[in-house]
Amino acid sequence: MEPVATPFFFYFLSGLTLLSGVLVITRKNPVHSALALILGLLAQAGLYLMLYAPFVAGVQIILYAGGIMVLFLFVIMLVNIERSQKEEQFNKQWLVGILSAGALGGLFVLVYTKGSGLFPAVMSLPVENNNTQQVGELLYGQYMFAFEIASLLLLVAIIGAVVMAKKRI
Amino acid sequence: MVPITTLHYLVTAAALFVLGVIGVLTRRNVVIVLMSIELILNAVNLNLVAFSRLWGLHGQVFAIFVITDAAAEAAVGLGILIAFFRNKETINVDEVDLLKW
Amino acid sequence: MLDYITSYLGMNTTPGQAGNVFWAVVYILVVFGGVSVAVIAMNWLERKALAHFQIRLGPMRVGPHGLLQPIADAVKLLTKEDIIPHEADRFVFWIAPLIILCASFTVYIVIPFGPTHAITDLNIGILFMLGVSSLSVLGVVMAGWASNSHYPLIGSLRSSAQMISYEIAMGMAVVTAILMTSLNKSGTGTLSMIGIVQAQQQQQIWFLFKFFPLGFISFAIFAIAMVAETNRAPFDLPEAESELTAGFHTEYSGLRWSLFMLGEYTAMIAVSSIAVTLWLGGWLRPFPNTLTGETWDLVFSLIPGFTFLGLAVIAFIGVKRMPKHPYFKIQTAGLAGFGAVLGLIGILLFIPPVRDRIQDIFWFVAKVAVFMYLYIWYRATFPRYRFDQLMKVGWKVLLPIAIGVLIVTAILGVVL
Amino acid sequence: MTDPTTYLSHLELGEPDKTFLDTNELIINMGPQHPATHGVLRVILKLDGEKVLGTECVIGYLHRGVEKIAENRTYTMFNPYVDRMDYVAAVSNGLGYCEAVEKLLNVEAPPRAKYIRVILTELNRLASHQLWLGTHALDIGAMTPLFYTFRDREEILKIFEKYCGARLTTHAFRIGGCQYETYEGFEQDVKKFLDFVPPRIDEYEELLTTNRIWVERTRNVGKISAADCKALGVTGPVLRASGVKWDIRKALPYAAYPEFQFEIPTGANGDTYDRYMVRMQEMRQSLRIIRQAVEGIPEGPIMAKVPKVMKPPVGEVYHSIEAPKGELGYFVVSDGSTQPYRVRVRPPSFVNLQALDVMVRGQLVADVIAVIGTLDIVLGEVDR
Repeated sequence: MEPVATPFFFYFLSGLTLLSGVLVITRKNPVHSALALILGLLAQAGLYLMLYAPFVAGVQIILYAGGIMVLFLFVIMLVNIERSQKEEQFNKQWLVGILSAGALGGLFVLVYTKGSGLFPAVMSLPVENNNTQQVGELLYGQYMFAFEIASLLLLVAIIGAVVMAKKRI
Repeated sequence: MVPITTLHYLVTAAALFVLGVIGVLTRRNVVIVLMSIELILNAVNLNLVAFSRLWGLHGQVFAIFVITDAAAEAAVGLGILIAFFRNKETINVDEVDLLKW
Repeated sequence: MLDYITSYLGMNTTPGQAGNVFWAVVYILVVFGGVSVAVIAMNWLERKALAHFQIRLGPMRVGPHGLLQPIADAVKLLTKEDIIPHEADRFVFWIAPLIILCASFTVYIVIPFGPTHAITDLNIGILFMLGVSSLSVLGVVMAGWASNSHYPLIGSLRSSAQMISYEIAMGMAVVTAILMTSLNKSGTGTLSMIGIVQAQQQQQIWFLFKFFPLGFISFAIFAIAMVAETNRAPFDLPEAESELTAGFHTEYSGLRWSLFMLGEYTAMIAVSSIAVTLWLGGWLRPFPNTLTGETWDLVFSLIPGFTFLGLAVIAFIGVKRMPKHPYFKIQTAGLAGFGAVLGLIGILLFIPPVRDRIQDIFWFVAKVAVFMYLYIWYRATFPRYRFDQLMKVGWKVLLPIAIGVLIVTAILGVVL
Repeated sequence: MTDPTTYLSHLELGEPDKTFLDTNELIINMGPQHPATHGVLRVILKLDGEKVLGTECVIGYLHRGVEKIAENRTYTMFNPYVDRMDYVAAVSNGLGYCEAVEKLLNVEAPPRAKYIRVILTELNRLASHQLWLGTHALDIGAMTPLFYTFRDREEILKIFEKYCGARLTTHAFRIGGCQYETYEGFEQDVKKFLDFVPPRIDEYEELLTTNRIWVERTRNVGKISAADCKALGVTGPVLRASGVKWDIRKALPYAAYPEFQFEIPTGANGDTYDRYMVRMQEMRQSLRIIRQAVEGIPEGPIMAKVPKVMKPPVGEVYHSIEAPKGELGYFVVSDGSTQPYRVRVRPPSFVNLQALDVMVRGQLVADVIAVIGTLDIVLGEVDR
């Protein structure tokens, strides 16, 4: 499938991603933040599709937007947000935080301007048709051990979350 | 129009990363801090997938691992948040100033 | 431009794959229009069928046999006052039904109505479907939260917990079916919706009957989970009207409420389509391997036309049985007209080129229609589960069985 | 606007059980406008998540002062009013009142009247149970039985209509007997009905009794022990489902009941399922009684000798009957004038409703609905 209007979709989706990022960190109401984050995640799934990574895009939607965000919304509903909205939204060291983040951004700019030659201008076109199969082969072949560790991590996370959230076990 | 290269994606990811860092460093609400961490992880993912266009699918595999990690992190983080809220009736990070209560 | 439009006609792929934007847009419009009509028809059918289960007549007044009732309802809902509770979060309240609607409509992008009759054929089709349909949970959660009221909040908590729990069992059942696609010579399966149906064609068996009873069990798990997923009876406790008045959409009215309903029915059709694609051979006609040959092909290709002619005959019988009273003149004429249209469609479907193109779609829709009828049947028969029982069924019954079936299928796939 | 919490002040509500994802305690108002509270009952629920910590019934939305009205009417004039209490079982109400006043007057209805009374009352019990079954099933989510029961209840109402001209608030009996002789073909109609109904009852049972979801929704839900029942004064099927064999038709026989063979169905666990089974069996027993009555109906007068102007001797009387919902008692005090000095009704629904709190504590919200349904309350009778 030949991509259609790549620049337009790229700017559209990455603009959406960044806009939602800005909204996430500026909204007072966490629910609105979460909504913005969902939008951003979906836009990012679109970017993955443009990068010929359909499987990652699918996982992004199903896990991130479908799973993790529901968890977030659940928690937001359970804790009292009425009060936290009236409070001060930013902490005392916000200036330091922004400065250091700005420094980080400066570093990025430096790296990408100096090192732009490192990245080939023309992107290779990996075959899209069996992307899932290839990812699967890598996951269950070369990265088998990491994969198993990841599943162990998830198990630990499940137990940890239950222990944390449950008062009496 | 300039053709879209890897660098474009990297710049987007970098900007997203910086946004996430700002969120983590300046917000008080734990939920939003956690969401900012998700932003950071997503920026990393975008980078990984963009690189996988150049150097094979390993980047995508790593992106999947990162997503798994994010799920685990969110679950535990939100679990801690609930335990915290139950004890302190607040969800502000700068009020988490005790190691034990 | 004209070349661009006509160039697709000779191609043997979906417009999305061919990269033909014009035809993709046409397909999108056709599919969405078709789904909307199907929702309207389903609405009417549900009332009628439910009424007949319950020894009632159902809608009879608006149009012959209440055929225009859904339209009357739509007009009523559209003209109703749009109420947003004062204490509600306006933005979230406003966007929640849209999320549900978008999520359930977006799914149709990958549903294959025929080998070429899909908007596009994504490489990750089934993953995409599951992912996008799981997004509707967000709408439910947000609707309940934004209403700022107790009943919707409980309803939405229930419903999101339910949808997430059943998604897991559902996913496991789907994985079983996907695993079955890989049992060919090359050993590679597919996630593409069209690919899944083609795999069934290749293996000469619907996955429902594959490794009997494994395919059947995974199908049954999916069939149960999909009812829970769409919040229908007997799993309709999020909107259990006798307990929580109307669950997460208690505070909604008019247009927004109708969007929820539209989303629900659309999602019902969507998940039924998944079931049909994965287990019932999608667009393939019944008995493709026993009743083979030119003659049988011809016979089966005539069925769509005969079906419509049959419907037309039923309509004309209805005309005959209409009371001969001047008051019913318009209604009788309307019913006769409806029958004539059905008959005309039936005759149209006998024309060879139309016949060949349409029969895939016909079989697909017919199979989905069976599921739609099952939904109604469940609703008429079963009481409602309680929340803890529902969770128990999801986690302690369906999920272990689904995982067991998955493992056994994997082993069988390696052994055989 | 009152704060709903004030109602709960006297309930000893323990600390919420903090288990998973600690939610705040929720106080929700169920009713008076709620589809499952069978009228205008208002239940304030204190919830911990889905678990019920306590309930408080707020009644009186349908209060019409029936007992007070009685003090300003003559004995005969008050008779139609009692039909408006339990409007689902109006005939039973009338029977109780008429018999109470007859006791006060020291007259007895003639045998034929007694038989007619039994037939109509048992038909009414059947109608009441059918209505209960339909609405109870609807509350639990099964829509279809409602329409089936209403279809069959219609046949009973047709018999009532033919007999006395009214379907719901029948005013079928008079003090001292019956006003109307049975119409032509009454017995045939009843017999036809007796043949018509048993397969229909089987049909309801087919839909529900062995339905897994139904059993799971009702087994061990709203359990109440026999001791609790007795302490709270709960009567009727609710009591019998707890294993107490108490039926006023047998214990303190009235009308023509001593002459009929029938059994008192009882349950063992006192849960919702048992109450359902008890009522289903009661329907069958009612049919048995009606069959015996209609076959053995004697000839004779239908009205005892009662004075035109009733002036019962000074005194008081308590007479109770087994209404479909439990013990329906009338306490009538006479001061020798034409109007009762005081009429006090012991409505079964009102007394049974007290058991709600005992039955639902610690259960889930969905069970509250099931329990309200299984108590078979009629708000007209609760509030009077």
